[in-house]
Amino acid sequence: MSSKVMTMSEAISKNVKSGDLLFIGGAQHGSPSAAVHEIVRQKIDHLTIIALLANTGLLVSEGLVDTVLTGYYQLDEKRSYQLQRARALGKFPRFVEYSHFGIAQALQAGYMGVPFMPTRSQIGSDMLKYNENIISIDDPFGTGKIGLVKAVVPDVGILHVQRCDAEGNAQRWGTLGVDHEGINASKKIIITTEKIVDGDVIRRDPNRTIISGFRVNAVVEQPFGAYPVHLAGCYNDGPGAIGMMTSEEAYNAYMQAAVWGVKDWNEYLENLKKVNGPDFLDKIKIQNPAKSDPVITGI
Amino acid sequence: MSSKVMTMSEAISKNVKSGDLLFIGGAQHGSPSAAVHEIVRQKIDHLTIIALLANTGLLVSEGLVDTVLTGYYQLDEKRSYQLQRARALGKFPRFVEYSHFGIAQALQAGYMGVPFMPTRSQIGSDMLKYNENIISIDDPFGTGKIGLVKAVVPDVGILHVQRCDAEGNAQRWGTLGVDHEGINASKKIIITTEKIVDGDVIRRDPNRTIISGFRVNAVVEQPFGAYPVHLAGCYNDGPGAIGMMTSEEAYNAYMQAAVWGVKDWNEYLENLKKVNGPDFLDKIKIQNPAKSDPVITGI
Amino acid sequence: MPEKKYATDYTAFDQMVISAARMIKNTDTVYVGVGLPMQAGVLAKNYHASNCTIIIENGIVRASLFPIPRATDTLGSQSYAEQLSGLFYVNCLAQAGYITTGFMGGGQIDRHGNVNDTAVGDYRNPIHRWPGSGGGNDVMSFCGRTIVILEQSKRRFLEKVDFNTCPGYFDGKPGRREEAGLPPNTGPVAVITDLAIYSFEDREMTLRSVHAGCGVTLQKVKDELSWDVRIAKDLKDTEPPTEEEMRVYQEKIVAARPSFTIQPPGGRPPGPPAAR
Amino acid sequence: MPEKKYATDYTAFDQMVISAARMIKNTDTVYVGVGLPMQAGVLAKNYHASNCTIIIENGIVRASLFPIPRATDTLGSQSYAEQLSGLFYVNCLAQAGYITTGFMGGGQIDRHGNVNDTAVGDYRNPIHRWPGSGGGNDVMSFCGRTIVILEQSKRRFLEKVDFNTCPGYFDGKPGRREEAGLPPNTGPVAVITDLAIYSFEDREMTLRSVHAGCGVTLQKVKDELSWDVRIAKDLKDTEPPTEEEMRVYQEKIVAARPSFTIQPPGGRPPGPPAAR
Repeated sequence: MSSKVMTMSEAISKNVKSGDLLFIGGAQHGSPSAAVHEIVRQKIDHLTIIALLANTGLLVSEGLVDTVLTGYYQLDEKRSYQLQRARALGKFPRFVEYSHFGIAQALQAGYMGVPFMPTRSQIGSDMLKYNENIISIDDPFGTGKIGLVKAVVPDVGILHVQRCDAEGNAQRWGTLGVDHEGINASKKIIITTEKIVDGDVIRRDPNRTIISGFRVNAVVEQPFGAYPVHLAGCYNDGPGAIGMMTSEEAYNAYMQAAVWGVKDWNEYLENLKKVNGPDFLDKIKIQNPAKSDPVITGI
Repeated sequence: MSSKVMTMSEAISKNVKSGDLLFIGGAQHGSPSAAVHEIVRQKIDHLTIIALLANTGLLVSEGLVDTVLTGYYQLDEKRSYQLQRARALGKFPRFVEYSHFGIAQALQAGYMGVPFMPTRSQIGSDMLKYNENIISIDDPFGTGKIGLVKAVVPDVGILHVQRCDAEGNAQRWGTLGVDHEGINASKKIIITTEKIVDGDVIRRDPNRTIISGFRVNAVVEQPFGAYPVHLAGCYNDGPGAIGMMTSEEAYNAYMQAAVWGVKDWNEYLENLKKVNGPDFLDKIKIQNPAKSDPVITGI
Repeated sequence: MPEKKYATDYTAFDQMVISAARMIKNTDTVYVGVGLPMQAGVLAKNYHASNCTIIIENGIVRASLFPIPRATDTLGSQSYAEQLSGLFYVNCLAQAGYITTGFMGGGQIDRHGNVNDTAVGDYRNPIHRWPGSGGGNDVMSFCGRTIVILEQSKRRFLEKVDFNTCPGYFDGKPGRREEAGLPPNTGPVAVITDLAIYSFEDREMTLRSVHAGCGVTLQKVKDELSWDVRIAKDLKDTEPPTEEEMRVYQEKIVAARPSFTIQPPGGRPPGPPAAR
Repeated sequence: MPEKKYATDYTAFDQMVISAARMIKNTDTVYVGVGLPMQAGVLAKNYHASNCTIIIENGIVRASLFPIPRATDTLGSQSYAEQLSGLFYVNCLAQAGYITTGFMGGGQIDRHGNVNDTAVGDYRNPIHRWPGSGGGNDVMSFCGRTIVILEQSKRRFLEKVDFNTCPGYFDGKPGRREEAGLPPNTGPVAVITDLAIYSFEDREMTLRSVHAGCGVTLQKVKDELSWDVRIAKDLKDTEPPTEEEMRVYQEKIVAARPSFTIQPPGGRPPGPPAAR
């Protein structure tokens, strides 16, 4: 029954393959940082990634990415050590540019199982000249021009959540970015979770489930799995991310600390505490929690 | 600030007009029964209704409906006193037939602000021959045939919820039918609620909000507002609805009790208790409640 | 599972529900409509397929057991579900190909598995009207394997339905579903009646087994069909219910079967009308 | 509101933020991007428009006050919101016409209000690259009135942008937005810089007022534009900040303004780049 529960290493190696199209959740909120670092550790390459403000830059700088579908990406090479490094490796990715809503719509179409989503965004822009996944047609119902954004169906979706049961019934709250569309659009699904909870917790709040267990391939319990990104109800942003991308020296030091010099994310977290003090992670936990009133179901 | 809170009578008379296209929420669960009865009481006519298993039959039998957009409706006149009565009044409505998902998609397109939703449902059926709101086209991205369901944008949406604040921030749980799509697609919005709660209750569980206050025109506190339909966390189905539609006598008795002979829903409920015993409504309340674990937000 | 001992005291109706339940595998995700489909789903979940996931149209995804509901959406079928959402969400699961199995009833069915839930005769001037598609068209359009359960009679089993509400294989020629834009690898795979079980061979209803154990003959099956039905080379007697199946069926379905479905005025359960 | 007494000690930057905030009405629903748009939105909410609803791209709908966040999505901007959902939901609100006002920055802007957040020079071989649309295209495509806030310089204010990321009025001819399929009654209505305020007349940027109170001259404004700008007949000096505005601005924005935006590696705040 709980054969889905596994280590991060297993979850990634069993489900992510060279050449895959990846959805990585957590736009600006609760990115699956630990999972991304494990993909780097396993050097899974020729990826296409959907990068909507999630924590995916390391995949690019390590030369693992062929194509980035994005609405917003630091493309000024002078300011991006990540891009410089990808260039030096001969692995500068192709960027396919949408608006943010465009990415959300492409994933919505994937989640719905239809080939495109109609839109009024992007169709007034020059993006259409360079992105063949967005076109403008005459509305067959006669209302004039309408845009179509082609569906994206990720091979694998990775989402970090606050709670999930051993079967993969996953619950996430706070801002959802494109998490609902993206994870539901994905063929294979890896859930990383702050905590594996009893199924009864899920079943007493079923409206909060973002994806059901029958769709989920792997469940990984990983506290601070989004660090250094904030996660509602769990922790605030960590200080660790600042400045690491500005020089080769800082980059290499970070990579040694977070990937190459440790066997997994937990060892990285332990090392952070050794360096910064045992209360380092406690300090970013929620200080002024707000508790929701319970909702009632039952018969 | 709380000028949106009003009586059912005001909410309906201020927001529902003859000729309107109405979305009435609560497919099979938590229909806004009290609001529907008030529309009947005010005899607002020439309506188009989207009837997806919600409690809307009285509008038809009273001759108030010109058109029904539906996925499933008792169309055997021999078995439907409602239809017989509409026929006798010379007000037999036009029925426009979709599948259930078709209705959901039409409302989804309305909610999204696009002219249609692509679909693979209905396109294999004969429904397309008789419903011009569903067409089949060649996918411009070259994947073959794809259906398009035309958007529906209701003039007024009415939703019954478990809790809502005075500004109209409304929270609903249990099955949602087409409530999310339908209420978000609607231009004007009436929320009827079992209970008006403090805004703080809403803000400590913001992921549960189905529609925000800035979109809502009227808030009506109406306990047992969905009776005799069940509502998650509140009450089970009532026995009252059985058999009322089978004869003119039963129909007239019901209409006298629930509409013509009372000034509002609360008087109807009080009369139910007088007739059936003071614990009549208590008996359908949830007997074995399940409480959700609180979720934490905050900083 | 205990050794198979077959029951002796059962009806053709019991055989129909139990045969339908057997179509559900432990790994399936099953979209069930009201009535017989729901009974088959709940029976399977209580017997041999406890891990299957049940999808109910109004937004219910549940892996956990639940008592058979009076309608599809009740506090009982909602409560303690793994996920509650809406009709749009569960149909997107289906449209995107994540629902392996659909169970539905129907008004009429034809040789190529097309189902009519709309009108007998001309749509504009019908001899009889049913309530329409409900979720029937969605189930038949989307699910990997769709199983139709309905009581068999000559006037409901036709060479060609009067109105195609839920498309099977159209005229039976190859590729018709794909041409129409329906998802690949979908369509009806079985029809289960109170007389017999049919599969589809080359997109044509094909008699696989006759409910001989409750006295049904091949002739009776043929009498209740409007065309000269294709018969499988290895035509069999339907496997009767086992004693264990009958025990669970009696306990979980028959004893809990609603004697009368309470409905709100104007409200109706979803899905096509049960054949009656 | 207290009697108007104008401040004397303020910068052109202060004037820019405060003038932008004044564009927000108490009944508005405002889509704000990171940076100056967020500062203008939070100031308005703390001063004259306490009932306005603030929409933040990642799924935040809030009528309640909140401290100015370091980025758009923080625990502070999320917590105690009236509604949390996702990027798809808030953009549907916008696309369906329910967001009255959009606030955005930009890389370049042109005479007809088109904004470039993508590339300087040729897209395939650019002189400079910005991060791209983010939510900028969505805001400009959908919102009833869009207000662009950016610091003014000749190389950013062009006759025609190199790349049209966020469409204004295209070449300025009537009906171009509708022809392209953009929703009716949308488009840029104002550009607010550290030198001046512009509206759009006949779909062309038109100088309405100069920040004379902080020493800006009409010549300076013209020097930092690449075309011979249209000037309103009733050209005015920009209304300076009032003392009360400055007090609230100092307290709620300046004191709380993040000195350095902490970002996850690779992650970036949404919306177009702030002009700097």
